[in-house]
Amino acid sequence: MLDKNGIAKRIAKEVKDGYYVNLGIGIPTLVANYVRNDISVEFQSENGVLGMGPFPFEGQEDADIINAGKQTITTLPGASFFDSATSFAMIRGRHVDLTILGAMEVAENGDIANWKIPGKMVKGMGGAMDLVASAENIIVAMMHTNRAGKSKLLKKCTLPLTGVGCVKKIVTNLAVLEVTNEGFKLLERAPGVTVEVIKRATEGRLIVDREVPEMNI
Amino acid sequence: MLDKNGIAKRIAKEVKDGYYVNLGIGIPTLVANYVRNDISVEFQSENGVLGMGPFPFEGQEDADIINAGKQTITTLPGASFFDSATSFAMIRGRHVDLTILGAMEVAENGDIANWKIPGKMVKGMGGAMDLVASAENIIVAMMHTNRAGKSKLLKKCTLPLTGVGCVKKIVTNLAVLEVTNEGFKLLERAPGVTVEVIKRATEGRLIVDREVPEMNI
Amino acid sequence: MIRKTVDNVQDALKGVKDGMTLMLGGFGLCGIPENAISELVRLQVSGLYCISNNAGVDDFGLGLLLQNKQIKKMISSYVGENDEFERQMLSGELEVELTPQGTLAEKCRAAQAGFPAFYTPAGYGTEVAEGKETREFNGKMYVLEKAFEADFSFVKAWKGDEAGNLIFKGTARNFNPCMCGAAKITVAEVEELVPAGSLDPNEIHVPGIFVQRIFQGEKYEKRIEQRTVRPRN
Amino acid sequence: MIRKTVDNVQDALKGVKDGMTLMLGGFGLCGIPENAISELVRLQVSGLYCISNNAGVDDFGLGLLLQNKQIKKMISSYVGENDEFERQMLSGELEVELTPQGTLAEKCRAAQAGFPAFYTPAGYGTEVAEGKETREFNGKMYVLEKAFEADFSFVKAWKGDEAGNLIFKGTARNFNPCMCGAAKITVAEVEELVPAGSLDPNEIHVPGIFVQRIFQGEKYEKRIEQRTVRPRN
Repeated sequence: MLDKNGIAKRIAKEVKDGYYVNLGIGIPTLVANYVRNDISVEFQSENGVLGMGPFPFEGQEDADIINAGKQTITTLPGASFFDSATSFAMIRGRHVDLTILGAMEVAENGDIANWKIPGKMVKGMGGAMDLVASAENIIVAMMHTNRAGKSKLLKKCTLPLTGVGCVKKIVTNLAVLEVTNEGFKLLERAPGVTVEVIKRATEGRLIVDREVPEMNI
Repeated sequence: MLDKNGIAKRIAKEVKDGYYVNLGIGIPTLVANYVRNDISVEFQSENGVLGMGPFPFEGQEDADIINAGKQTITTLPGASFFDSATSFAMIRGRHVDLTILGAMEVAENGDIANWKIPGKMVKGMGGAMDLVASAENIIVAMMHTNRAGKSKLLKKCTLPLTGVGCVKKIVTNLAVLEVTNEGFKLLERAPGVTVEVIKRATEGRLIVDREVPEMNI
Repeated sequence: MIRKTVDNVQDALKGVKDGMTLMLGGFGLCGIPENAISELVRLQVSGLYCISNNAGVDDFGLGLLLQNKQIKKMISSYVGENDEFERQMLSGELEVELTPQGTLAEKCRAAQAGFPAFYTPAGYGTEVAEGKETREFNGKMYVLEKAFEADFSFVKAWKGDEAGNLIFKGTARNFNPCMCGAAKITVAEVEELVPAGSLDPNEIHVPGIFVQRIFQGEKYEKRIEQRTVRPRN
Repeated sequence: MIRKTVDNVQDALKGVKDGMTLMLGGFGLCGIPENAISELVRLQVSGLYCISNNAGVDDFGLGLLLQNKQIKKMISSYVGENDEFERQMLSGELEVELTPQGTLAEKCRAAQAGFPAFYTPAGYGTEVAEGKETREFNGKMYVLEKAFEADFSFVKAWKGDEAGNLIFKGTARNFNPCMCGAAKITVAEVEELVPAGSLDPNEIHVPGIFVQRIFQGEKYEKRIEQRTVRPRN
């Protein structure tokens, strides 16, 4: 079973040379720490920066240079700043190659819910609806089940949707799954996790059509 | 009767302090020469410059700084360069206060034709269709009649239209006219031109509802 | 050159009235029109409709207007870093219209550029699209979204000149450029106001034609919401 | 940093084939991709659909492709500073689709930004709107125009860096920024190619994400179409 860093580490393997990547808040943010050093990747933040670098050294924070999580950041050589309309032109126009974000629920048809729980304070969708409606390559990073132990991989989402039929891949603490026309196809197991455990934790249709290898992270 | 410079001189009086102005090719270009010195005006050219100045001194031409007529120009303090989409955001978004352009025909309902003569080589509308469809304040500068002596102020345009119901004012070699719901309202006569002469040169409905003063230019 | 300078924030906000729709630039607390917000507080205008990506924190940014109960409705993509916001929203005192961030930016840009409406894929199949027209283009579904209509737009830039030309710094640019010229009157506040001719015409982010009034802000606190650093070693 | 540099114009144009749709930046002869055009001539690709505001003059710019009969169709707002153009058009060898200039720019920007279509007032009630959907918003009529679909976009900038970031000079900017990222592959040629990190991230006009290939052009003639000067005195 993986922890959050494990999930981030596994997802980092999906990041290929030459990719522009948008990372959501939470586990996705950790992915940047595990991307191989020998490939070229640029991180986009929807508030208007491409080519984000690490956090600044203490004392070098600049209030005018933040990421979408409102954290102070730095930029790398080749970076650029731009306005919000241009930022979403990058996203909507499919210039960003990979979007990694968290979710509360994913359905077997690729629907995703990650912005609203009825009855609770709703903070908003931020850029998530633009990201999921536009990206060709969306990976969801999340725990397989919620705190109450209930599956987050469902036949149908119960929460208000963020986008429809858009999720392509899911990496959880238990498994790597692909969203196919037939349902969640199990691609890999987390170290030490059996197919049986994954089956029990998955409410939506799970397809196990071959020997499922253990992740190599 | 006015010559081209006279028309430009009369139109220059319509240019008010604080106006952003787009000048078409031909007589409209001459308007810049007659705008009062004590008011602030900025000229926009749709190829991407605001704050155009005079032509450069010989030897100071820069191939990268031209106007929409492809002429080498200079810029004044406060000028800016921008791309074509932004340029037409200025025009379509009604940030340009006054558009002055030439015409082959204007109809009594404000329709304008100035880009195409069937059977002749058609060069294109350039930015004219955007300008006339968007501007709130459009003045047409033209001769009252064509070379064959036929009126260019018509009941209905005969040539393919550039825009519908958009012209507000017309300044010709004979008169200043306003486009109203009832037709062309005669506001001023050119020096030495009688109402009778204007009537004969105007095919569309001409409204003469008061003593018509002579232009003061 | 058409001069856009006004002497101070009071002159810059002349004409702002109760019940108006305002656009305010910024992302989180980054690049927000601090001086205009302070003056809105001082003016005590109320019943405001505010278009802004976020709603500030309790004691800074739009949070100051919330504390003062001057806002009737927020149109934002992400809110609630702010207890008072949450209280007012849950009690029904405050209306909130949540809009996807890219749609929010483009509704501003559409207003600026004279487009009445546009089709975007964001929000299709979600409650954001409820009651809105949807349409297929090339096998993909889109939602028709309308341009904003606002009375004032308050933006904050780094440098500006007398002609209203603006230059932004870093990610403090964000929504500010899209909001220029997107309301009837655009008011820009800048950290440094320079004479016309001081800025390179190639380097201007927003041409002055989109700005009606410009002034140099008295003071910028530029509060940091999430100070994150890494150790030196 | 994702490197976009290619060694030369030959590498930059790899994959260009007969019958493709190309976007070409520039206004008149100002800001045109001179080196890409020369290479298109050398490659002898034909049956091209060219989206470009103008069509060059007889012996420069797109006129060179016209002389060579490589263009099947021009999509432009203003053409015919060019005898060969006129001859081919009148003889029916060359198709021409005339589009209002602002619509042309926005059809590029829509393709870049992922908008399938937009409503513009330009051309309403004229032959440009024939066969197109029209619609009223707030009492004004608009025409629905579709985003362009192109294979290659050739743009010319002043400076660029290895990451594909671009900066333009003067009015040579024109259509170039709108065409970046508006085709499947965007090829930028620049007068000066600098290492990543040499350009101020605040001063970049087009972020490198919109550019797939960049190279330094060997030579720029930058011909002036209408040399106009005033006397010194």
